[in-house]
Amino acid sequence: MASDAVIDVTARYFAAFREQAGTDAERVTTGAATAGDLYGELAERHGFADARGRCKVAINDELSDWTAPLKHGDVVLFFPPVAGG
Amino acid sequence: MASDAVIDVTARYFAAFREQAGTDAERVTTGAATAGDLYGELAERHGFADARGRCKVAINDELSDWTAPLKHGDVVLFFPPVAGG
Amino acid sequence: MSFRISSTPIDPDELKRRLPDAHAGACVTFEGWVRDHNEGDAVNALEYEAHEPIAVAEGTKILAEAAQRFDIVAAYGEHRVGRLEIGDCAVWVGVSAAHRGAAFDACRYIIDEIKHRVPIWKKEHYRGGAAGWVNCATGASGTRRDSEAAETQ
Amino acid sequence: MSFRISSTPIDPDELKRRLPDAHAGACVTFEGWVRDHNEGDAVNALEYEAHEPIAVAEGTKILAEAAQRFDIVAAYGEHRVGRLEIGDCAVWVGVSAAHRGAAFDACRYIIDEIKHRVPIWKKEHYRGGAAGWVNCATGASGTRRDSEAAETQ
Repeated sequence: MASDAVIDVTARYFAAFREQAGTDAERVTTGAATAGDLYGELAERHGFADARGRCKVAINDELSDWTAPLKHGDVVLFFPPVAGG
Repeated sequence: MASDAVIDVTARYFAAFREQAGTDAERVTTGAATAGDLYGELAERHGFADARGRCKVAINDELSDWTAPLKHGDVVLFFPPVAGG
Repeated sequence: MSFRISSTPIDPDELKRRLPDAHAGACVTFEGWVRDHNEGDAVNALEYEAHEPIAVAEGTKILAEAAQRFDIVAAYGEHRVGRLEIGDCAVWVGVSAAHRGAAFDACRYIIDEIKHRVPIWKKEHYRGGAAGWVNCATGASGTRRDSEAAETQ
Repeated sequence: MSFRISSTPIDPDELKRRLPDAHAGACVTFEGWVRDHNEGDAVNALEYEAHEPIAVAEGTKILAEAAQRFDIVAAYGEHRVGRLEIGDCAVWVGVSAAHRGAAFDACRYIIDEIKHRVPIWKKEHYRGGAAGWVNCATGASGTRRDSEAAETQ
């Protein structure tokens, strides 16, 4: 079944997430079906405290949303709350 | 009676008023009791078409209003509608 | 916090250098430029005239009002007089503040009030050779331009 | 109409020179400066980080939205990354338009949207030596700064 598929993706972390994860990118083998599921998994692993609603996700350098399905080989970028200006 | 007093004042004209009056200043002998009365007199003489409500008056280099009383020797500045910027 | 009338070109850089402050996180500037049209008429050039003592006093009063109404750090303004060509800067307003909301609001307040209250007049020279004082009911002479909406910007 | 991320100092004059146009009668610029405090904390310096490809794409989209919503002639934006000291320019936005209302509204729209949507992050370095990412719930590490109100300006 597709929902049980295990894929390899690259997770990239920025700003506070990078510091909390201790790395700017890592290879992840996951059963997560969506970007949001993957965030849940990684937030638990690295102690990310920010709610998904305040953060953003991009897949392969395009802004995406948390319900977007993941496929093998995707590069998933996790953006903590922005603070430009 | 004070209201019948005749005084000498200097009227100064700016921008459109100057061009319509053909001079930037003139000596006026008048029975006008207020700046507004004087404007009425001079508007008729020079054909100023602007309503008082759109114009401004200054007496002796201070912005004033149309009900201000005039006294002998005052310099009365007539400002057509402003258009800075 | 001062307002000037200038018969030489406005120097926005020199003016902007008066605004910085360690407490200021936002800077908003406004420039009014002579544009090539006004309400459908092709404009070649403009001539500005001011009554300098009252213009400076009224402009300075407007800056003080802005400082009282909005939480700003500094504000300056300058208006040009004389003959200006297309693209020339007719008026400059700059405001610094801790936060951007106050800087935007104060800058807009200042230019709006300048346009309505400061004794400055604008004569437009049109492409066909005619000329007219903006906002004035000029009666017999010149082009009639009686609209409150006639503004450079 | 373009949005840039820069690792070298922003040059407001160079950017402003892109705005003039014979149809433009108004120019509004916004600059965000590093100020010495944020919500009561004394700030020494800031560090900005961006994801450049998405920051440029999102910033350019915001400029295009502004051009659609407001009657403007031109709009540009630039955001600095790297370490900045008090007084340094972190972000610049400039808009030209025929009339001032559209120039003010568009400039404000652009900076508001940049602050909420463009992937840029700000780490504040406080006088005491601590540091923290603005707006982030940083959990165990660093200073907790969880307020939506924390902004440079």
